[in-house]
Amino acid sequence: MGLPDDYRAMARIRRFEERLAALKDDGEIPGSIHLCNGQEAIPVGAARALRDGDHVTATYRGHGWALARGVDMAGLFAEMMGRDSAVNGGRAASPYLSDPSRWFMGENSIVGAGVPIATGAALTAQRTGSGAVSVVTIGDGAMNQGNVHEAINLAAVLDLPLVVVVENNVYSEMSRIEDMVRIRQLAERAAGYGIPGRVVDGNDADAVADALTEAVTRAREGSGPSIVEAMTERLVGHYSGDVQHYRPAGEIASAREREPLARIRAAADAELTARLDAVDAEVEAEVEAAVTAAREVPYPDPATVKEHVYV
Amino acid sequence: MGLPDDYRAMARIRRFEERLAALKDDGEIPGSIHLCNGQEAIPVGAARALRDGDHVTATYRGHGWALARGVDMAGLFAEMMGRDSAVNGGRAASPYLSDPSRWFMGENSIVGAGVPIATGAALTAQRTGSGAVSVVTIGDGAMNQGNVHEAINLAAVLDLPLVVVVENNVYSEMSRIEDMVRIRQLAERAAGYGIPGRVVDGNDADAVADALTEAVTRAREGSGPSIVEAMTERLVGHYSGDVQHYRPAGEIASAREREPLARIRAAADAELTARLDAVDAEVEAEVEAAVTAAREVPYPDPATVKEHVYV
Amino acid sequence: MSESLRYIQAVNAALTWALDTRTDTVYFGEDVALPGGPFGATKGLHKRFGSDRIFDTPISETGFLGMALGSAMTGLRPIAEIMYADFSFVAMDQIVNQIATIRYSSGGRWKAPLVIRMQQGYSPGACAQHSHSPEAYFAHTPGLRVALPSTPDDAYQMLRTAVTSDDPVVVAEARMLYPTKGPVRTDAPVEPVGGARVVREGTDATVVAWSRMVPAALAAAGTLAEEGIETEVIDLRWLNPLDFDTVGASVSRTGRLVVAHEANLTGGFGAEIAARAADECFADLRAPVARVATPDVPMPAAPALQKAVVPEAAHVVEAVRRTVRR
Amino acid sequence: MSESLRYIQAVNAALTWALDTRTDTVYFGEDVALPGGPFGATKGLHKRFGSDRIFDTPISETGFLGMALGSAMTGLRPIAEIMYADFSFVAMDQIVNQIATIRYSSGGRWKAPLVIRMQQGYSPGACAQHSHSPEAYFAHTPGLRVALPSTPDDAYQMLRTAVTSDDPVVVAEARMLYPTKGPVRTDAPVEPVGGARVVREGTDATVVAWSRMVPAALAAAGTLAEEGIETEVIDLRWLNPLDFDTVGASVSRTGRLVVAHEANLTGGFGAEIAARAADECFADLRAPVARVATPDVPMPAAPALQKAVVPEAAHVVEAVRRTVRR
Ligand SMILES: Cc1ncc(C[n+]2csc(CCOP(=O)(O)OP(=O)(O)O)c2C)c(N)n1
Ligand SMILES: Cc1ncc(C[n+]2csc(CCOP(=O)(O)OP(=O)(O)O)c2C)c(N)n1
Ligand SMILES: [Mg+2]
Ligand SMILES: [Mg+2]
Repeated sequence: MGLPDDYRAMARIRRFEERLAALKDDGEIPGSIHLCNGQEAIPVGAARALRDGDHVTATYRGHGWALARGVDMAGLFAEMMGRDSAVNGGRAASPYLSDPSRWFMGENSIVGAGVPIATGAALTAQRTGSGAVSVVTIGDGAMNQGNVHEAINLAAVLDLPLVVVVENNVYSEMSRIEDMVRIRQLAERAAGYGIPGRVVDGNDADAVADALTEAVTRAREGSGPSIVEAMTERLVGHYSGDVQHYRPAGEIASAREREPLARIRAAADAELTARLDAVDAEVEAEVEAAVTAAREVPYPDPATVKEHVYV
Repeated sequence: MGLPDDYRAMARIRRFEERLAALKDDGEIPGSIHLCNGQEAIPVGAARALRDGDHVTATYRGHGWALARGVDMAGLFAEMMGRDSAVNGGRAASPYLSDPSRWFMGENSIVGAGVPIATGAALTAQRTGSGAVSVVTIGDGAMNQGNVHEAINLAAVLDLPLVVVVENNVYSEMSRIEDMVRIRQLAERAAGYGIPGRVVDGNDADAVADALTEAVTRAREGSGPSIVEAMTERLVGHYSGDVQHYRPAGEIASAREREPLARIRAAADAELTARLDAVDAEVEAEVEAAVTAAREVPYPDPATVKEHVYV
Repeated sequence: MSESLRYIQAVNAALTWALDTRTDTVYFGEDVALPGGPFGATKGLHKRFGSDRIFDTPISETGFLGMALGSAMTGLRPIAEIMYADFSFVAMDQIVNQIATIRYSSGGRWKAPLVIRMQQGYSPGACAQHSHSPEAYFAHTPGLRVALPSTPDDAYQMLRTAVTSDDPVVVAEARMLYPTKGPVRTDAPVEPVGGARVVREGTDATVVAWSRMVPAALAAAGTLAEEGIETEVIDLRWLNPLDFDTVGASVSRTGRLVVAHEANLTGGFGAEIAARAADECFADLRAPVARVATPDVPMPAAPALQKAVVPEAAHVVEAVRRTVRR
Repeated sequence: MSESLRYIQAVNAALTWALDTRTDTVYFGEDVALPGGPFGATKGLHKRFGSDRIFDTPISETGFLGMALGSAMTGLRPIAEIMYADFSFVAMDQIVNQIATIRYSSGGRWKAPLVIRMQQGYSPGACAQHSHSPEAYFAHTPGLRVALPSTPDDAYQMLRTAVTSDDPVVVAEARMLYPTKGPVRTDAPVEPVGGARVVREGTDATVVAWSRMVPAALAAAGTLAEEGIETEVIDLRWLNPLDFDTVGASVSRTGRLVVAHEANLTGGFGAEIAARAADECFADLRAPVARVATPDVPMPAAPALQKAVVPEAAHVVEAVRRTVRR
């Protein structure tokens, strides 16, 4: 692992999101989208700590997690285009998609609701002795939702193999986290559940991988859940169409210097730069091919609309 | 304050609950009742830190708080008898009664639900500059309910004059708190909200009064909420009819040595003992008079059943 | 073979059957394991099946209903207990936005074979927060199956059906019926989901009821028979799937319909039955469709007031009389 | 005097009026203060009224709806915003067990003059968790007033009414109607709670609708008129208090009833209207009562699928035709 694999994995996510934004502007994406530009190092670093069979539960900002865990890129585009994709047949779209074949429990567009669900995947792992771990990612603002509190304590009491990743990107929609809690780091809450809490640089895939490996190993060994708070920044709006009038001047510009891809680029010598350029070109081609393939996917047949309400 | 006033205040509660249990056995109380025998020092100590206009929100186990805050004893008996009491006209009964004239926001029979409501009383105090404080009491088990988490953080962020009293009586219904959290003291969670948390001997009215005075003063000064965890023990079942098969042999017996009234009795010299005996006699008379008065209250008129759904 | 059991014992028997015959089941909730449940529904289960299969949770309904969903999605068959139906409101998001939705929204890629067991209804002296009959909220939520057993046998059969269903099922029992005793076919094959039942045949009027109102409706039918009014009583049993065919067929014979439930009148599921009849049975109806329900008030605690609002057999008798006279 | 405003601007105007004329009002919710709300409903309010009167909360709906209740009980007149109606499910306990109940259960000793403002309904591409129309859950909960404005003027008038009401009011706006423009009587006196409105007179059939289905019903009436079918359209406006008199009077003239709403069919509030008609208007009804609603599926995100389930004017046209032909 490590470079340039991580770079490629992150570039895939970045390019996917950028392309998605363009498709949205072109009217090819019906619903609203929540992009993770700038946060790519978190799913990519986390993925390094995971293996097949480990479940991931995410939020509406979960495209990066889906890609990092191997969900088909063309399928994701097609799903978000409202087409009859192999992912969820167009029923879920951008904020609620899932893929059992990649153990991707799904995004969720109810803040915090994924944590109790992820706790359930951890329960299954524990009761069946599968050795699997359940990772759930939420945002900073979600830490103030009751469902997260209940689920983390529940997982702690039952020693469930759960890892809660808090992607602290400073904002919940248009509000700053410092206005929503009276603590410095959200990981401080771990002590209140009697579990480990750790803060990492969420723009450094290696740091994320290390923290997740520690937390995942602990969970696999049956020592219970933990919280990893990954500090990062949003390079784009909360959702498509967010004009970000609430962000101080220069904030995004300076964030661009700290974001994971720019960092690698900044530290790269000529030889590496050349390799990264090559990776970018390949990623660009992969993404374009995925968009082309997605456009081939037909729209869902209205006659099927009542299917799948029940088994 | 202090002895024998506290003794009297606690004895009133104890005797009230004992008499209530007897009335329940005699079939005079229709619904189930949740008694606070053994926990009397908490409301009594807390009341010393409060003044008129300060709101109190409690749980179904809140008879002691109602009495400590001056709600009419006969009215409470009548309410629980299902009579047309001046308290709530028989609509609330034992687990959900309230009295605005005594700033008693009410009990609540949904675990934790009183904390958000108490936060609202604190908001009013803050916005109107009334200088009032809002005190809410919950049990140990309630700390795992999402509503409590959300409300405490909300109060912390808004610097609301709220004091959360956690009556840790070891059990939530039939489950031990040590099986429901992975921490030693529930007050440890205060740090996760960036507010003070303190543990006190809940069987010592002076200790409770001191802790509450500190927390209430802080709140009144605009420095925000805090948590006071009062350690205590239930001398009776969770509710009327709880046979307590789940409690280890001898647990209640040893608790009887630590409970607030027994303590004072144990430390009392002959002179004090005589005074306390006199207090007991007066309390006994007061409670009997209240029961008699309550029995005079008619049952509610069925014709009024649809009144008060709306203003 | 059939045993005579109380309703609550039938629940216990069904849960024993579930944990015994289906190794993928787990049972959790508050005070269910060591204590055996506040009503004894899980008595003896922990002793027999151990902490791997049945365990106590913190007071975190949202947390453990979400846990039920996630474990059902990944291979378990959880049965989660909500002690009182009233407490389902603290976990409504997991029920409505998560449990009911995941299968459809994923395009059928996940299933959620789980049971949410609860008990509902008023009881003398219980306050508004312990008296709800929330079945209409669940029946208005596509993706959920909704079962309301009214007899010990159905408490057993329908709960077993719920456990074997691959869809999420809310089983709402009737607390007031827990002491009632009746024959339970403990060796019957597991029934498929759904199906209303004609529990008394009659020619003059159809009464559709569920849960506690079924015995009330049967008692009413007895009284009415003495007056020469033959009432057909249908135990709806399942609100989802809704077996309206059985209702329609009955109304086509009787021409008169009364719906009875304990939940508040306005927006109660009785409205759905009446609405279907007003559409599908229009030609057959010979009288206005009557509803018997608790009027639109939160449940008062005082029995003197409860008596003034809680529907009983007498209300059904009165409604059928009115309907037949038209 | 009347201004031409968009629906969302009318909401903003009503909130400005509330904070300006009632010093006891406070407004809170997520991203409502500095950001001005995700849809701009609270634009400019923080600048004008300051943090004492309008402030942002953490993502804690249960916490801040409970805060609304407690502050209303103690003298404030809070307006709490739930960003999407779908999120009300995370706070359902505070709505059903607390806010709706406190006045009754206390014997009238407390009141809860608060407003829960939300917006509801599907929109193209929105998933099931952002498309709910939960009005039936609220209308089945005694103690709550339920308002669903369908025009800019009602968005203004009904929200002002809600703010001045001494009972808790859920105001559920129609997100899809936010851009629609219309005259708003900004100087009209504040109306009392309740009241349905006949928005088009007709003799052949009555269509009862609310929220987004009102403009759809009016469009349908226009189409039907071309066929010589005169449709009376009633905007129900308030589900609680329910003004059935207006509905009944209309049905007594037309003899035919169609109810239209976007919420799922089964257990939707349309069932209540149909049930009342099947009882109170039985003698007047000359055809089966028809309901137009979203079939019983969670809302799919793909527009191609949404089009197959979301009710529009064409569905109303078709239902009225069927009804009139009978
Ligand atoms: C229960 C609930 N409340 C409110 C919302 C609206 N909402 C969607 S995303 C969001 C902000 C979440 O912030 P955070 O948890 O920090 O995640 P981020 O968007 O920054 O990744 C809010 C308030 C929601 N989806 N669910
Ligand atoms: C939301 C909710 N879940 C469950 C219950 C049932 N219940 C009533 S009291 C109780 C135990 C509460 O324990 P604790 O908070 O320690 O308070 P205590 O009874 O010990 O005073 C439970 C689970 C409830 N009333 N509300
Ligand atoms: Mg964030
Ligand atoms: Mg306790």
